[in-house]
Amino acid sequence: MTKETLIPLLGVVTDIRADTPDVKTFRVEAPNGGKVFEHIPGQCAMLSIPGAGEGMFSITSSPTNKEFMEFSIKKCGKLTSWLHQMEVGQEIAIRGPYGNGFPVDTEFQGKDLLFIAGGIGLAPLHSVINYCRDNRDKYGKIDIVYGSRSMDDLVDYKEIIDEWCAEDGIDVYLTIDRAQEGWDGHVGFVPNYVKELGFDTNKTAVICGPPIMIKFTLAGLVELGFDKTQVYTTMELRMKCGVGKCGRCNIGDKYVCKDGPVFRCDQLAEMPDEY
Amino acid sequence: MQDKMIARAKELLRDGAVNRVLGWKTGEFVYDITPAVFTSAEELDRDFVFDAFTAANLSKYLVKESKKEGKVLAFLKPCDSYSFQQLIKEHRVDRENVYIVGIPCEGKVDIEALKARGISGITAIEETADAVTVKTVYDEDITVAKQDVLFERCVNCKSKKVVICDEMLGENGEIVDSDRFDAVAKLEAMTPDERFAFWQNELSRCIRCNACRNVCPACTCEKCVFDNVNSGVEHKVAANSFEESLFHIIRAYHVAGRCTDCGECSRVCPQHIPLHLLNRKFIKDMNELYGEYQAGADTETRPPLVNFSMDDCEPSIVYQRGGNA
Amino acid sequence: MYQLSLDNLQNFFRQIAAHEKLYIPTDKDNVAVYAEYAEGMQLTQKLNTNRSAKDFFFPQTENLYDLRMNGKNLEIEDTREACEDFVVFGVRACDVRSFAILDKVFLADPVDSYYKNRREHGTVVSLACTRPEETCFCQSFGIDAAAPEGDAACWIADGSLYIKANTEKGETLLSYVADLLTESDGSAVAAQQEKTRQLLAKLPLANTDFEGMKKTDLMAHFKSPKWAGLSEACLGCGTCTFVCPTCQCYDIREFDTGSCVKKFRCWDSCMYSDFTLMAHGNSRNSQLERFRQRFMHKLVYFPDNNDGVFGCVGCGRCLAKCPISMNIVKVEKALEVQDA
Amino acid sequence: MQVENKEFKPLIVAFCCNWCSYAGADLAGTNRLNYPADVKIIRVPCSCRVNPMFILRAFQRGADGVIICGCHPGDCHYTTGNYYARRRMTALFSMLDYLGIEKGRTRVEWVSAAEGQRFAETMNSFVSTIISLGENKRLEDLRCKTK
Repeated sequence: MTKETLIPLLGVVTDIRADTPDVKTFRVEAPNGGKVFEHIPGQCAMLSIPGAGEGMFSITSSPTNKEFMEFSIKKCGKLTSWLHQMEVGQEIAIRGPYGNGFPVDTEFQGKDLLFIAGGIGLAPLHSVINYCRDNRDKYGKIDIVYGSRSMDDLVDYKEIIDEWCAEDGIDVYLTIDRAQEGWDGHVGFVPNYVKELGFDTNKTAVICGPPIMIKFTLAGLVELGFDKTQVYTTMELRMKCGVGKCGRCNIGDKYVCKDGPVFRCDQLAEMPDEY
Repeated sequence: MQDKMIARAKELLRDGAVNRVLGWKTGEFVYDITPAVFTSAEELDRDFVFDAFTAANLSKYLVKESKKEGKVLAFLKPCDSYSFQQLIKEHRVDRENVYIVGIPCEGKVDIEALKARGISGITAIEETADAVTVKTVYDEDITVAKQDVLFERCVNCKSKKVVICDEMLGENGEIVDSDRFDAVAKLEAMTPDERFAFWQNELSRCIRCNACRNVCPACTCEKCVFDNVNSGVEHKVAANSFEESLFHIIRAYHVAGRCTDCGECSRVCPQHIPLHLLNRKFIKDMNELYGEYQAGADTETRPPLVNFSMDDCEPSIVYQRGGNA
Repeated sequence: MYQLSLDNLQNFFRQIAAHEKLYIPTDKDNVAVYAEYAEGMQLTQKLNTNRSAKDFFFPQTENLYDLRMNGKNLEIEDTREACEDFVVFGVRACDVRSFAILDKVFLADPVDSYYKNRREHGTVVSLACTRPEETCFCQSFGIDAAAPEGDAACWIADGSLYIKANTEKGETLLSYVADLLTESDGSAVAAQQEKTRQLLAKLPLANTDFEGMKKTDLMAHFKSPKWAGLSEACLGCGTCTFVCPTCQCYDIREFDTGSCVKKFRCWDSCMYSDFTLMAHGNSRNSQLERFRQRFMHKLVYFPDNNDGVFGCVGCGRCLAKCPISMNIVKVEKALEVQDA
Repeated sequence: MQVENKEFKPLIVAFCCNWCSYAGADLAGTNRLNYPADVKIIRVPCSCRVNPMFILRAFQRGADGVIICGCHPGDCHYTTGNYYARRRMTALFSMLDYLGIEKGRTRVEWVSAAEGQRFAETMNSFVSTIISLGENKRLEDLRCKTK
């Protein structure tokens, strides 16, 4: 972790990709090349720009990537608007990594994995999916269900089609909310699609997306016979310090920035409903 | 008076004229009284209190309470009635949802003033018409004249008259000739350097807890400029003397012409900053420059800062009078 | 234990101040405040300072670092100033214990270096209470106001100051004033402690028992119907938070000076409506939820994470300062009734 | 006693109403009338657009004096805006005076679109007042003065 917990390090934006009309992916490297710090899948970093503020973003690249980190960021506020305007070569302040990350080396090992994402919710899962692809022998079958409002809003569409779909042992199911021209795939909301697909219950599931989507997808999985201990999700809340001290992301006896953002759904059920 | 109030509240509840009662609730040690809503006769009998320590102005709660289902009974002291009437003027409360029982007030005792006399370890306080007797764990039995331990706002009471009510319990009082502007005049008579030193000392104690703002019955903005992240002044802390001044000037300015001088800001300040002296300065200025005006005294007249006259004085008058350059 | 005549108190302060910055509680504008010792400054007779002592280690505002942007280049500058050794004299037992609670937060991994730095440079000299107030309930948390902790502890009895070092820092402090001190058997202290403890037992809140909170589980407290009534009068100001010696939530903000952006941290209050406000919404929209968070944190969440230690020391400041007199004791009593 | 400081270059913020005073400033410019370059003009729709916060913020950001210029009373483009501004500024200036801020650091002047000469004279006189008052020390934010 950044040695001084509150003082950031410098990072340079070396590549910017426009994924969708409102999502861009930023590649960040240390000023002298290489990664600013190491991380595990599911962890976050605090990015800041003077004058625009500071915000917590999940690291979308896999830790197996040794050259850079990537962040897929949706434009929705002051800081993210600023980030969307910047150009390659921009230096930004970055500190982290924060959070617990996914249990990729423990609970996930040897399991069949089911990833379910909605919209920009793919960002935190992107890291763990690619980590699993890079350590293919450690995990069983991988299923990915991903949905978005429209075809244009599917983040990393090219990578999904060219790489994920092409790989053996990975099944990708895409869906969009409303039918549109040029789309011959599934149309409908993610929770319903998951129920239609009717997965085996011997899998470990990971959900990320808007709160409402998480809620209904979890209910759908439970309907299919999944136990809450088999389902993981990752949350976001207002955070300032990232190290469990400023008190902002405190829910029950947990701090989302330190004890989360990854929670198993049975843990969530025991926490006050304040997220 | 407390018994009369409870009896009347019970009657109104029983008759269905109101479905709840806004009043004051007893605490742990006589003086720590909390505003509360009562819904039953039992609650009233058990917890309702009205004594020398029921100082909180209940009007601000009516902004929210009057929007709820059914009619609420509110007991308003003279000060509170001014605040309430001002809120009516600003269309912040639904008058028809509030049943007001006016209650006379002879001033409230400031526990801090009692403690400033070295009284501590209070176990009981007994009240008579013009004195309070305090018992302490140090086996003391101290009697103090009420007049000596009243809140500043009560010492300089401007009016004992309830200006708006549906009924009055007890006899309504009259507007009082007060010396409330004397302290302001005293400051005005100082040199600017002295005034600057005075306010620096006072305002430097501010911890920016926002109690003065949040308690103020005139501060009813949905979103305060000091909470708005886009205002550029939303900082949560008075980092230096500039921000202290900024906050308190703007706070007082924003209620200028609407402040009824109820004194809640000074009452709640944990750092004992005489905030009412800022508000009173505005009131005094406007009285002198634009004619006597008492916010909350009626619902028709226009407050001085949303009004004008062709022959108003020029702002430079500020630098011409006083003569303490 | 050592003894020093109160006639020598100014010499005592003077000699300490010659070595390190010394802060003592003194009277200013009718209340007690900590102030840097200056010649002739008198120790307050009041029980405790208006504000808590947490400022010494966790100030209301502090600069973290500066950011300067020049085109695409960014410069990050650590602007913290070197911290000098300092002594805080006259800290009451409750406030001394509050430091242990703040330690649990700021010294837990990852360590907050800003806090740690101050903590290492500070020497805490406590002072036993002799005239507790009705708002005091430190005994509910196992704190003995007559035997305070701290690097060194002091008692004032029969015209003398008694002092005892508890740590190495305390010993160092005593070495500054060694020539003023004489050995004492501490019998005057023991007598005074006895008297204070009798007074403490007579306080109105003497029997407040927070342990009962632990009988009910977290979610039952969270879902208690009592919160609505308890929070209905809450104004949503930050008074309780800011006078509290153990409240530690903070905000990190920035101030644009025109030439650089200063990142600073400042106290924040979970009672404020924007505490959890995000671009897409707020997870605690009502004052009920915010009010509940503050007390749940102190009485349930904090003990859950810290071996049963409550996030309150019973200093009574919030009882005295809350504009509407709603406080942790009333909350505890209401929740307790629900359990019964 | 203020020591005359030849080095002192005051920073003056002038809020000028769009319809009269800003045009007056324009006229002063086209007529090549001199007034100090220390005056930074901010155009506002009407003098009553000036929120007291603007004035305080100007001081925070390093202004040594703030002047508000609007149409002459009775000539407001919006009929009555400047009448309200007159009361508001009177109240604010009085409060600043009450807090011990030097008299004269703030001013209100009415300047019409035809009064280029008056605009220049007003600015000259205000700048000299501020120079005699010296740097703004009582409403400054030290953070904004560090490099």
